[in-house]
Amino acid sequence: MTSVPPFALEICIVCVGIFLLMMDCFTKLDKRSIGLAAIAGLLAAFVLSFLTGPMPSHVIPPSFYVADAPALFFKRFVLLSTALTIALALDYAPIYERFIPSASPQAGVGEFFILPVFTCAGLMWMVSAADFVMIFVSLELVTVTFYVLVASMRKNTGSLEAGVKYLILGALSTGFLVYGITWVFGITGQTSLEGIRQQLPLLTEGSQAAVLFGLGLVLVALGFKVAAVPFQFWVPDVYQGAPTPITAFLSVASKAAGFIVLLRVLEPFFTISSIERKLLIVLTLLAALTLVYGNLAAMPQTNLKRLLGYSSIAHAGYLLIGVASFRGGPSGPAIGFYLAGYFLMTFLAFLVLQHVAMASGGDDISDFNGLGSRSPVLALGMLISMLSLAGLPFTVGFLGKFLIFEAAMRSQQYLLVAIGAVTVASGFYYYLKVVRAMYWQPAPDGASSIPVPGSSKFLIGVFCAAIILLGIFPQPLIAMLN
Amino acid sequence: MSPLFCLVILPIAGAALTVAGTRPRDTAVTAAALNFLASLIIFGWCKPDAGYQFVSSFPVIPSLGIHFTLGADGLSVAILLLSTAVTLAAVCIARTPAKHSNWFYASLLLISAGAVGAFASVDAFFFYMFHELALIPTFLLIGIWGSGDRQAAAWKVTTYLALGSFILLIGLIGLYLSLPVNERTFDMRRITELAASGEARPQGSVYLLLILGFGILVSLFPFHTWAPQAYASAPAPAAMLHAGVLKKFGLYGILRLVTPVFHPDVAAQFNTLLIVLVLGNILYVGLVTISQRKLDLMLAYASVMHMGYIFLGLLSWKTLGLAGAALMLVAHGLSIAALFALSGELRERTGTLDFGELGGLAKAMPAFGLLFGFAAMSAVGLPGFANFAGELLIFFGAFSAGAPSKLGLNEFQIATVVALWGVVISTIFMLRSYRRIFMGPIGDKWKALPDIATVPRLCVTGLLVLLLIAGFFPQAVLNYVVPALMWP
Amino acid sequence: MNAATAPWIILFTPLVSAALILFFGRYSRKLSAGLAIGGALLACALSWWLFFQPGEVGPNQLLWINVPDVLTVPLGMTIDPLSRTMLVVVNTIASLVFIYSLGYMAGEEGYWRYFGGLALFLFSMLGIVLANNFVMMFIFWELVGLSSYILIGHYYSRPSAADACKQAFIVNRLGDFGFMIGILTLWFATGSVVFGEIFAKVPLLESQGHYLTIACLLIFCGTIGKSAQLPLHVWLPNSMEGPTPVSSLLHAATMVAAGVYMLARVFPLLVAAPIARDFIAWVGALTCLAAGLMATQQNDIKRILAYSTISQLGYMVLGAGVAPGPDVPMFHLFTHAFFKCLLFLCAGSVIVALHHEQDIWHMGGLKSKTPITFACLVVGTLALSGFPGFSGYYSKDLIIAWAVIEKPILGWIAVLTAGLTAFYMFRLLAVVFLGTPRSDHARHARESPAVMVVPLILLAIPAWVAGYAPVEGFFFHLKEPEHVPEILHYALLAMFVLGAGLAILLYRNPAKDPVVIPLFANRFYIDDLYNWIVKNVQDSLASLGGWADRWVVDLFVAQIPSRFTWACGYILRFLQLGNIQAYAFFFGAGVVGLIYILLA
Amino acid sequence: MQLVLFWVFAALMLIFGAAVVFLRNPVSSALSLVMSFVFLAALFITLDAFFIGVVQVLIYAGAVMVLFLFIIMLLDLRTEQPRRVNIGAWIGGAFVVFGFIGLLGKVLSSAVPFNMQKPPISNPQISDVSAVGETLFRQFNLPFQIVGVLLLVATIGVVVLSKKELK
Amino acid sequence: MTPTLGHYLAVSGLLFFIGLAGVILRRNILIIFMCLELMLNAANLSLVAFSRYNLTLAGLPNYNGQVFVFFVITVAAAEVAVGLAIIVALFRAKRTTHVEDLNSLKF
Repeated sequence: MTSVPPFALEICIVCVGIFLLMMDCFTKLDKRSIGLAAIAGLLAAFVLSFLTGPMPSHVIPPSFYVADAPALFFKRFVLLSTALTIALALDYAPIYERFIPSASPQAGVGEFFILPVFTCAGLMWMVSAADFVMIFVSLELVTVTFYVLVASMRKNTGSLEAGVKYLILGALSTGFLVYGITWVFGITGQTSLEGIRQQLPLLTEGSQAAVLFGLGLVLVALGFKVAAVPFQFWVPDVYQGAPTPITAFLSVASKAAGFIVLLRVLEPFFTISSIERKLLIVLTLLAALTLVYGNLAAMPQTNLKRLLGYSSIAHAGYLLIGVASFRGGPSGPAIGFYLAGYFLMTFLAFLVLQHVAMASGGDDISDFNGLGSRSPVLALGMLISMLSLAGLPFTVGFLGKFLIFEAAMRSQQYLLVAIGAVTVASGFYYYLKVVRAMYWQPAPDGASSIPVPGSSKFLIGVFCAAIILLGIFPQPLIAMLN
Repeated sequence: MSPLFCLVILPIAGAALTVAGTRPRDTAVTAAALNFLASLIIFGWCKPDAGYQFVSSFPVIPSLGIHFTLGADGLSVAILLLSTAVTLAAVCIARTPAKHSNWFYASLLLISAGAVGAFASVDAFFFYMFHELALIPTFLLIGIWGSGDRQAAAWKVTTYLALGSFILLIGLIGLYLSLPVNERTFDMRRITELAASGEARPQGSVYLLLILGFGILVSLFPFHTWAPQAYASAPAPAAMLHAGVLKKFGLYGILRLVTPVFHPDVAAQFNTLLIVLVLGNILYVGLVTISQRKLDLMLAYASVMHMGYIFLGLLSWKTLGLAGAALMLVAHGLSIAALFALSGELRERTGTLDFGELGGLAKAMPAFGLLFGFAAMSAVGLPGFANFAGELLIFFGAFSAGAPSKLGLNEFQIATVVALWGVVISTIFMLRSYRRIFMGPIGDKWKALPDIATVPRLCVTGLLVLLLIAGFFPQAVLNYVVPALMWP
Repeated sequence: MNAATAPWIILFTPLVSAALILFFGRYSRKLSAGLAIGGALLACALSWWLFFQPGEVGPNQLLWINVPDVLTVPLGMTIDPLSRTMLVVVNTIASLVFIYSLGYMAGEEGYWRYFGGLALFLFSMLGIVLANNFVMMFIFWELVGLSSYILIGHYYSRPSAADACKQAFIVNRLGDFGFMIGILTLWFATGSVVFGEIFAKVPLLESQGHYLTIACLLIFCGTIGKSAQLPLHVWLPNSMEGPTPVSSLLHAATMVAAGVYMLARVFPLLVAAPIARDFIAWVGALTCLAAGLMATQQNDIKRILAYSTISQLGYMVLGAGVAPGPDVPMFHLFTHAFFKCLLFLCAGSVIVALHHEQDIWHMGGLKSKTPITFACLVVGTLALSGFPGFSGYYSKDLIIAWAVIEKPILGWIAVLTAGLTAFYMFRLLAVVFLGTPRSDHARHARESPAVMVVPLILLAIPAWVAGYAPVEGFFFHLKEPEHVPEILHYALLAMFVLGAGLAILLYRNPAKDPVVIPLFANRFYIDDLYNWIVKNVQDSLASLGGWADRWVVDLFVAQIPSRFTWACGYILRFLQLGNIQAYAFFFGAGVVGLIYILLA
Repeated sequence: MQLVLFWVFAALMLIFGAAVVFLRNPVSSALSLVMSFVFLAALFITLDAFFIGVVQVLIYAGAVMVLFLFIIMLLDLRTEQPRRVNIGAWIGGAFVVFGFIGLLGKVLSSAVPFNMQKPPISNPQISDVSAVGETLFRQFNLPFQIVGVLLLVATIGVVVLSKKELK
Repeated sequence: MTPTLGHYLAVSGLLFFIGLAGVILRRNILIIFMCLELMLNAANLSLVAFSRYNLTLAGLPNYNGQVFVFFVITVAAAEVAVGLAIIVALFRAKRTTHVEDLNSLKF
């Protein structure tokens, strides 16, 4: 059986993107067909990803680009999440259209479907990157497209404000990233992670400090990407302001890619015990702060999109527990599983949120009042999503947390486990606030039932089933990660 | 496929069907009735001293030693029977609410499914998972269809139990990690074996985590404050299921995962502390119960108080105490379910459970008064009801527990004496409430109250008959239970 | 049928009646009464039959609880002279009272409840009599308490009755508290709960210092509660709120005597614990005296009899404390059962005749209107007061004689009480039957129906003759004390004459009580003390607990943590200022902090 | 000589850099930025990185700065009105900056090779343009491609964001 | 005397901090953006210095560093383009480039 080299996937995606641009430019097709074509292309690449063979080393040196199992897993992850983002965007297009200055109907909507494809390419490169240059460049590709996507609803000041905030803080973190890479490169003379791993044991104590300085700055930039406290400030604001599909995309794909890069970057440094010790402190602290801040600050929120922003920080905290739990054996699979679960439940939440927001004109929790009777399907979807986010058993969210905490206990991260326990309880509080609104509260006067298109119903069904099935039989996913 | 699977899947299927839109009450009653029948058959089928039976296993995360394993021994089938019986009673007694009636019945069935699944699980991981399944239905039941300050109660019980079960989860992980590296598993049978052979030596910290986790779930003092509020606010069937069945999860868990696993010396380090807590449950909560002015709160506190006895039996680490705890666990489940059923009925009729407003109701509702009297007497631990046999065994077990002390009485014996005083206390509050509600002159507005309807009457009678059978022939239950407690 | 199965039938017949009454009694009054009386008669017949079966009956038990090697609790029958006699007494009196109830309860509502309760009581009482081990005895001990609760609370709509039944149950449970600890201590030392096996280990127990003494005292707590000894006597007078037949059967003749029966049952233990016996004797004597004093100032006809019961029970307990064998107190129990039952039934007859009037100061001059009742009451009074030739004379004097020999102080207390007994009984007699009627009801009183009068007459006979030597020899094997001081008999006679004479003199025809002693009338204020304790100690503690649960425990384990968490969240969210510069600053500060830690 | 040049260039670069921050008029800031970059390019050249120096001048001074100025003109930004001084920001900024300087100083002082003199290049004849090119196109080919995509995306993005009316 | 690596790094560090200070202190988004450019360029200076001082085995500067500078410049240019576009869009919508006017999303 013939196999395609892994890097063909990215090429494929870029080609799809360019093809879509041409389509947008030179045909008068309905813009929705662009979105559908994009989804088709992404899904085709997803299928293709199962046909990939080993990496031919003569084309791209493995010190730049790795295509190991996690990388492949996350490529698929990214592909699917992009496809879903575009699916969400298809539903969101009418709203989007209202907030862009277009001369003709549907003008400018095409890019809304096409840019995520390029983001997807960037993300895919990111998860394969094994060299700081690669990391920097692919990360910037992702970031720059996100700047555009976040700010693209130009007539909506919220979107613009979010865009500016993301831009300034993103650029600031880029500055730190570059400066950090500079130092790591400067001391080790290497940009590839493999090269750095070889150089690290040779360092004197003084130069170790300099490497740590650089690494710290890189950590800051990646912490920004994954929304770790205290680099999370952009998250709630940007999530709230950005177009809903983009928020979902940001919170899932961008975070996932951030985490795999974080793991890859840290991995060589764990081999040096003096550095490892310090990293342990820093990671533990980051995880603890992130857990506490994300969960606690989410409690008083009333806007669901913003709440999901804080929730995203909170989940970053749990994932950081996984990152900080490297001592008891590899925690990568646990993180991968958690992210996969997070992907399912977050997308489901945004899917429902988007429909409710489109119907009721707002995305406050109070807009969900009485959803249980207004639209049982949406309510059920949201219910399952919230329960999974809260970490209730028989959902994938619980297993994710379980694996993370198992890893943490194995690594004797008892402090984080304790904080985790408390924050899980507070998590119940704010996720159940949504459930309460849906089922306890009466629907506002005059609220009619919300129509849900068949495709969305199908998606909700698939997501619910996946959340529960993977919550009971996670083995396929776990096997894929190992 | 294990017949237990059908026991677990029936209520879940029932819940799914009700949500999908079948006639909720009929579906729920059918599912509960079928489940009760099934558990009866399994109860008859089970050979008490043959260890786990009906075992079927399905690998879920083999790399972590997690399998979806169902199985039951004498102890499990006894508790399964309790669960399905209480479920049937609860579902039958439920009054179909106007709002979201399908969710109402689905929630009830889900709570039952959680409990049944937990009691039928051999794998500690699924044991835990099934219990948590009931959390959200409880939240919905209290929040949507509750009474009084239902919102606060729902929040409290949910976050509290979430926290408790999370502590428990951490304890379970700790237990898991204390097994030898290549033997790590969540299979309770294997864990017990490893502990018995000395290959696994779980530490005191794990013990404390497990006891604390289970303790919060069974409202161990001082972590009991969620319970009264929740039970008082919950609709009657929910309170029945939660107090009668679901809360037994923690005690059952201790019987399965703590007493057979930990070395007595490990446990002994914490005995004094835990005994103080248990006495807090019995004495302090007992006193608090006396001070209650409303029936629902009083019953809720009473159920918290009785947890103290069971805990005492568990702490004794003696077959006698454990057997007593197991028996009491079944008995308390039945009696508190009957009591909550009646208090719910009473609320439906009178609209109030305040002692000050009620009085002399036995005049208007003699059958109701009689049933309530029976249930109250069972809660008081009167001979003839299984509660008495359970308490008796617990007292015997606890009195003979612990190391001999120079002072004459060791801590367990002192605790037993104090716990016996608790029997007096529970008599006081139960009889007081009976006096205030059913005795004395009847108020004018209650004179026309109709007596208890047929369905609830049959339900409560059924529960009481079970209690009486187990009370007259405790050995019948013990024959099932004791072999399960005789770990290698 | 043989001697082994008979006790089982005796025991469970009343239970079956009770269960049938519970399910079907509501539909027919006759059925309820019939079932109860039929059951009682069957049990009565069988117990007489059993009484004449010779010889020992071998092991005769089922295993109720059996946890191998640790605890075995059988349900077993003890068939020995003690239980045989007691069976006969209980069943005979019960049958009579059941029949009497037909008349007394005619027209009352809750017929099935009443007869169901009686049947349940009979079952429980027989269980105590037949039990061969402590746990079984405890089980029926509690069930007796339950039936007493049901029967006292028969008129539950009356607040006083409702309170009384509650109090009776709770006070009994107080006694049971000690009883159970006693059982536990005995089991802990001997590994068994069966009487025979424990008695076999008495030498072992004796070797353990005061262990046995303490155990016996704890066991005795059961008696204190059940037999209404000081200080737990308060429930018995209040229990008079129940229907009079109940008072006569439960609260005079049989149930309250269970405590004494139990002491007789465990006599081998008591013998080995002299200190405990001393204590028992003291409690008995003091109860005897105190109750006698209280009785002198009561105005309710049933309450007078209730205090008299307490006083007589005190005699029996005293007997258990001083006599060399269990037969001495049992003999008094035997005679007392008849005459006290008779007295109560007479009182009941009077009460019915006066349309449920119980205050003796509303009675008077009934001698001619209810002659049979009067005659029976006189028999009962003489028996109770220990008038020579009547049953009480033989049994009570025996106890007093033993007491004077073994514990002279207690003996003389008992003698004094005998005088008090005569005084208060003749007071009752004089006020109720002599003089002139003090109310309309009394003026128009008529004799009770035959169904009530016949049992009176039937009971009057044993009340008179039960103490005669042939009867006594038939049931008991008494050991007459030697070296009884001669003066004792004269003293007792003098006390009787003094008491009776004084009473007749004082109470021949006053309109109200010429003697007022508040201390006695208020029962030494013991009831008030209890009320005070319940109200001010227990209920205050409970309220404090209730307050603390909400404002301390809940505050610390739930409110404060959750509010604190929420507040933290509320404060933390304000870090999210919305201002880019602030974000940049926090970001920078985070970087500095992170690097600082890394480099530290 | 080199040291003198270094100090001159460095000082000017820093001064102009500081001017960017402290001048109120956006145009002056932009021009200071250009100047700062020019001296930065000069520093690059003192490090024998001629190609990078040239690129720096071309791209930054030539393209980026023009862009900045265009935008300033387009938006018609005036001199910033002196608003009330945000003391918090100043203290915070000072804290962060000096904290950072302290940390960097620590790294600089503790790390050994920092007092290292400039080593001679073994073969000064090799043109750094060709060397950079070699490295870029051979070794760093993939990132180069990605940057291409990045620029494409940026182009699209700019159109999406700034076109007055999308057609 | 030639300047040492330390000199270059110190100067570049100072430039970086000037940029950082500007980001924190200035209120005009455009200026903040310029300051961000300063920071990137400061990093570039360090990179070039490192590449010049840490020669490869062949005795040549480590051109990897210079290539990285090239990438940084390119990316920065792209970022500037997009960033300025956003600023223009913002100005069109809100007639302001002041950060303090951007505070509708908070808490």
